[in-house]
Amino acid sequence: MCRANVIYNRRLNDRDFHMALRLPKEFVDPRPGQFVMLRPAAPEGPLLSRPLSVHRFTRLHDHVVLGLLYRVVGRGTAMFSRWSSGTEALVLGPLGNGFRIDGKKQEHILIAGGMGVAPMGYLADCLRGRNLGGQRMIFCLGAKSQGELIGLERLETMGGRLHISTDDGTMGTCGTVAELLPGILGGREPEAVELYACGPPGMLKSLASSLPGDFSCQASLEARMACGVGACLGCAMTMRTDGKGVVRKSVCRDGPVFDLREICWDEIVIT
Amino acid sequence: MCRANVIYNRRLNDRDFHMALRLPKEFVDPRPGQFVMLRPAAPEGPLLSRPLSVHRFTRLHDHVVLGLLYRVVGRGTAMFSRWSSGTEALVLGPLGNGFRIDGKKQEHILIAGGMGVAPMGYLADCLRGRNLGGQRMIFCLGAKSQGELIGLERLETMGGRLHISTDDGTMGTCGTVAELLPGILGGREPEAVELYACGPPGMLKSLASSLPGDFSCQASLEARMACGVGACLGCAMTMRTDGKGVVRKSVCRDGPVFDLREICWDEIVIT
Amino acid sequence: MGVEIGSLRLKNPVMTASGTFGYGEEYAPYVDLNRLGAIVVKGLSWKPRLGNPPPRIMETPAGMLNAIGLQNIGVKAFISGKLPFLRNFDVAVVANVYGETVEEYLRVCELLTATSGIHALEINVSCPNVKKGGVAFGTDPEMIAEVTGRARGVTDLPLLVKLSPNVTDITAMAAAAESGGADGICLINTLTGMSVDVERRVPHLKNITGGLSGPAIKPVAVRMVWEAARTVKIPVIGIGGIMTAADALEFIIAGATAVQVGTANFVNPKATLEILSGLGAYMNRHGVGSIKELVGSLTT
Amino acid sequence: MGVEIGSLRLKNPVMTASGTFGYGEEYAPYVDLNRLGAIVVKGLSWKPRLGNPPPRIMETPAGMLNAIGLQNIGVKAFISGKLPFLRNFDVAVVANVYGETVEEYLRVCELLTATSGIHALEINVSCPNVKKGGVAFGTDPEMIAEVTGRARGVTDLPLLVKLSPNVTDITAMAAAAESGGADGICLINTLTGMSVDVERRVPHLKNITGGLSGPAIKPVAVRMVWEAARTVKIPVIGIGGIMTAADALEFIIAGATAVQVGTANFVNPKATLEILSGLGAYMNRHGVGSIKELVGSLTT
Ligand SMILES: Cc1cc2nc3c(=O)[nH]c(=O)nc-3n(C[C@H](O)[C@H](O)[C@H](O)COP(=O)(O)OP(=O)(O)OC[C@H]3O[C@@H](n4cnc5c(N)ncnc54)[C@H](O)[C@@H]3O)c2cc1C
Ligand SMILES: Cc1cc2nc3c(=O)[nH]c(=O)nc-3n(C[C@H](O)[C@H](O)[C@H](O)COP(=O)(O)OP(=O)(O)OC[C@H]3O[C@@H](n4cnc5c(N)ncnc54)[C@H](O)[C@@H]3O)c2cc1C
Ligand SMILES: Cc1cc2nc3c(=O)[nH]c(=O)nc-3n(C[C@H](O)[C@H](O)[C@H](O)COP(=O)(O)O)c2cc1C
Ligand SMILES: Cc1cc2nc3c(=O)[nH]c(=O)nc-3n(C[C@H](O)[C@H](O)[C@H](O)COP(=O)(O)O)c2cc1C
Ligand code: FES
Ligand code: FES
Repeated sequence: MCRANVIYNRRLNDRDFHMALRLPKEFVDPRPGQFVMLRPAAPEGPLLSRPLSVHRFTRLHDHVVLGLLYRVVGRGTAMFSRWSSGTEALVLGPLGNGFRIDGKKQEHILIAGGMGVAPMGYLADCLRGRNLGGQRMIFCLGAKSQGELIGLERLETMGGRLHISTDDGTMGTCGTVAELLPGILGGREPEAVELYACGPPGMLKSLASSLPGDFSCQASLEARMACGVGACLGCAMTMRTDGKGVVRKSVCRDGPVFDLREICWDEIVIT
Repeated sequence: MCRANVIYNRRLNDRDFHMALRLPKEFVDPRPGQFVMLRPAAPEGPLLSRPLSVHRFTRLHDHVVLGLLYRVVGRGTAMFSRWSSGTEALVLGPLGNGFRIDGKKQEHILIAGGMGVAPMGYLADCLRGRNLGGQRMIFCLGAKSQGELIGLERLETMGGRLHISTDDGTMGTCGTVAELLPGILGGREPEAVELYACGPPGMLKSLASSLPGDFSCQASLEARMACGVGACLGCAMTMRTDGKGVVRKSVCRDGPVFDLREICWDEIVIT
Repeated sequence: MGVEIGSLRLKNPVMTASGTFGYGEEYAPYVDLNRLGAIVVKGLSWKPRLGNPPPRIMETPAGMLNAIGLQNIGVKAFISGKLPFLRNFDVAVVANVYGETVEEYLRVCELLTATSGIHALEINVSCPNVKKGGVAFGTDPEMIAEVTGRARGVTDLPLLVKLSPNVTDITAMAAAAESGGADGICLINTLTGMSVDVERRVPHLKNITGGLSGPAIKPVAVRMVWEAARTVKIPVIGIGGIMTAADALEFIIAGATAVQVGTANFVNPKATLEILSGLGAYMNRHGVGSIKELVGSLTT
Repeated sequence: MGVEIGSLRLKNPVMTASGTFGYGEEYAPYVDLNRLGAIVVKGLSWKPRLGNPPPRIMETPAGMLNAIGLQNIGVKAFISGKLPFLRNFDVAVVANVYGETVEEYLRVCELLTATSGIHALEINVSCPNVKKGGVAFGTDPEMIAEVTGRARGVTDLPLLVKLSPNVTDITAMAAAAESGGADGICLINTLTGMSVDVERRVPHLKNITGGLSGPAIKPVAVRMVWEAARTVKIPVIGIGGIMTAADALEFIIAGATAVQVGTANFVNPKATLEILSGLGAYMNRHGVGSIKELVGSLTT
């Protein structure tokens, strides 16, 4: 648990914010796909910390800067949105197993629905930072409407190709991001591409069903969390095992990134 | 319940603060000795509002300004101390029966121990405002030490005589404010003077026992409160009745100002 | 928004909870009493009661403890001094009834039944802060059935029985009240709790223990309402930590026909009215024509 | 700071609560396990358990609901896979034991007794999230006495019994555990609660109901510890919403010999250590030489 200070907390649209936190240099470098548990330092607000993905990360001389992208959906995120420069926070992390990066792949397809763009920003940074520039990044971004397509400017500067879909057709293809996939994958070899996805469960589920059988996809899942470290077993997700059985894994410790094909959708609440 | 905005929230010393709130003009003029119930507008912080006395009050063209003086003693007041200019709050009030002002009295003796100075500031303003200038005000102020003697500058400009005591003798007489009383009352007629007191229960109790039998004193009491309006019966204090029996009165609705001689000290926790 | 509990017709399901709204007059400056579903007044006993010595309340995390000890002016003074004010309003008045003995309960019920302006009785067999009656009755199904049955015998007013959550099996208590002839069950009263001043090593309440109310207890209350509503056929009235319309809806969807708002009044005197308008907004948003469609609509 | 519970010697009274500290290793990066009074591991059953389907947790006002359903790797995998790590530390390890039947409890107890590195057993007759065993046993004094007595017969390890607060009379349960031969009583486990997603009209937990923990339940827990400590002669271990040293002191002053910290670990992984240092600071400030002087020091 380390103390952090809000550097800025900018509103991006009706309900999305970008927050930068200053953390002590002891905070270790996150891997892409990892997350933190965030709460206020003041003894107010909800009991439990809230999980947020690492969206950006910069190591400076005597401190580090953690960038978070979040959407106001309830009490905790509404409280975050009231923070201002200087507000003290507590951060536990980085937590979880992030995305696996396979240097041998030629193309990296990053698929984000809605707030799913949060971990993808940092994944893109890492892919670029690891000199995988020669290899191509392809971004598939989906949102309800144009106003909610966040992080666009940054991804545009990354040099990858950008596919966009909106539910209402206000930008890009009209439809969900999962519908973009077949078009993109057409003609590509499973061995040559790596897929990464993050987004609401409904999107991941349709992604799973539209994914050709020989492609795999690393998907970052969300679950309500209490501890974030594997101690409470509250964030369990049901996964298929090879032997056709099921097993319960902790999203915080065994994930949040799982093989999309492992997920047992019967027990996931699609909202 | 009305919405208020913090105008400023100044630290006076280690644990005391002066806060000014901007309130809509519908807020009615308080009587001296009345109080408000205060809580944050954001759904954070302790469940219950906290009672604070009206310390200052100014009616302006399109709004009013409420001044509060408070000491950080626990969770609620610690939260108040973190508020800054612009913070939204909710205020219920003015509540309770304040001090009775008898225009026929020639001298008004205002006795405050510690934070007891909060209501006394507004009482002094009102006494002056009611053109009781011809009559004299006498202030008896007690505190732990000089650093905690707050509101001094303002009272000095009021034109009344000022008696000061500190527990550690760092300013004025060494001792408690109750010990000042016999000296001040000596030679004065009960009919000519009115006494008003506010302070910790221990101080009020010793005041009660050092008060000559023919003097009465209006004392403002404190009790833990939930509603502030007489509905919960949580703030009950045991009072003596004429017929030697006891009755339970609500500090919020029947008080907070009571005749010092009515109070049944057996049931009051002296901390 | 109208709901029925036996022959009691409420214009909406939002009532105030006993002991948290005084005799109505305390909140009249803040709330148009005509708009409430019902006002449940502070517990009434035959004789006036001084209540417990102070301190009587203490805040706890998301809750509060109280040990008022049923301080009240007595049923006669209520009828002569407080009821006339309430008669000015077009609102159902429910009298919360308490006795140290079954006989005292019955006397209070009889007198209130003979009085105009009382729309229902709520038998309080669940106060944790009194030595006799109260929760001592409310943890024993036979006593609940007896008090309810005998009250039923002396009144033709709608009869509600308010239950205590401090029991192993709330369904047994609910069934006992139903068998005794209750028209509705109110739950929950407060959970018994305690809080210690560690600096002075004394309890925060003079009474040592007190009743826990507020948001902290809501999950327990919702669970008990859900269990009770599946057990009895008479309406259940949900109480416990309701601060917002969403809280009220949790109870209604779990099976409550109406709700009572307690501690929330202290925090926000207009809580009842804001809950009411929030219920209306929810019904519009979800295309729900009658609140009754929501009662027990939980899909499990 | 040392305390004794039967023959179990703890270097200080701050333990972790079962199910909130994993198998110790999860929190080892944050907490020097050597400094803890004891580690109580996640509930162990004979066979591995999948636990309940998700969603399993939900936050509530100042608390949380959980319906983990005793997911665990089974006692054998614990002994081979998790215990070796814990043996590296100089800390008392307490195994929380669960069974669907009395026989299953006994088998788990026997195996753990035959294993080195286990310092005490904690019989969980209070889990609200399982169909058999758990709270079904913990609400019946005869079952408590039977499970305890038979466990006593198969182990010479210090035997703790963890009780449920979902009962009318906690003192009867505490007395039953004592009569069965327990060396200490742990209370409380979680209160059964429920929470509703009003937009979708479904329970937030797949299991419908869950166990309520966290600060919200502290007043109920302190009250039960106080009642139990006045009833039994064996030590009582206080649990429920302890976040700070002041919270721990409430329990100790009310009669607890030691405390367990649960939900607080989630909020602040260093909670146990901060509580420990806070206890030390309190003792210095109040001139208390031994924590035992504080146990049950409440003046009423
Ligand atoms: C590994 C991980 C990474 C995440 N990264 C981001 C991110 O970068 N940006 C972002 O906006 N959101 C992210 N989320 C979702 C975010 O945690 C929730 O939106 C947030 O917890 C909601 O809290 P609340 O108090 O505003 O909502 P409420 O609905 O009031 O919260 C109630 C409870 O449910 C939990 N909860 C509600 N929604 C979710 C959810 N979708 N996932 C997990 N728990 C939930 C809360 O944590 C809390 O315990 C992430 C979730 C996980 C698990
Ligand atoms: C009519 C009235 C007027 C007051 N005016 C002032 C004022 O002008 N300035 C000021 O500094 N203080 C004043 N007080 C005292 C002030 O209300 C308490 O200091 C404050 O409530 C403490 O809250 P807390 O959360 O910081 O403390 P905590 O101890 O954490 O509070 C716990 C609970 O106890 C109550 N409580 C604690 N101490 C007191 C107390 N002394 N009196 C009443 N309730 C208490 C709190 O309201 C809360 O419900 C007044 C009290 C009353 C009754
Ligand atoms: C200060 C106070 C006084 C109460 N007095 C009574 C009472 O006289 N009779 C009664 O049946 N319940 C009484 N209750 C219980 C409430 O009516 C209600 O059942 C309980 O507080 C739970 O609801 P809440 O969480 O909304 O407050 C009282 C509660 C409080 C907080
Ligand atoms: C997620 C979770 C899992 C739990 N698992 C167990 C368990 O396996 N066995 C047990 O006896 N108690 C279990 N408990 C109960 C706790 O040990 C403790 O009694 C309860 O949470 C109250 O303490 P707290 O408020 O400090 O959390 C669990 C509690 C939580 C929150
Ligand atoms: S959040 Fe506790 S195990 Fe994952
Ligand atoms: S605070 Fe509720 S009656 Fe005084």
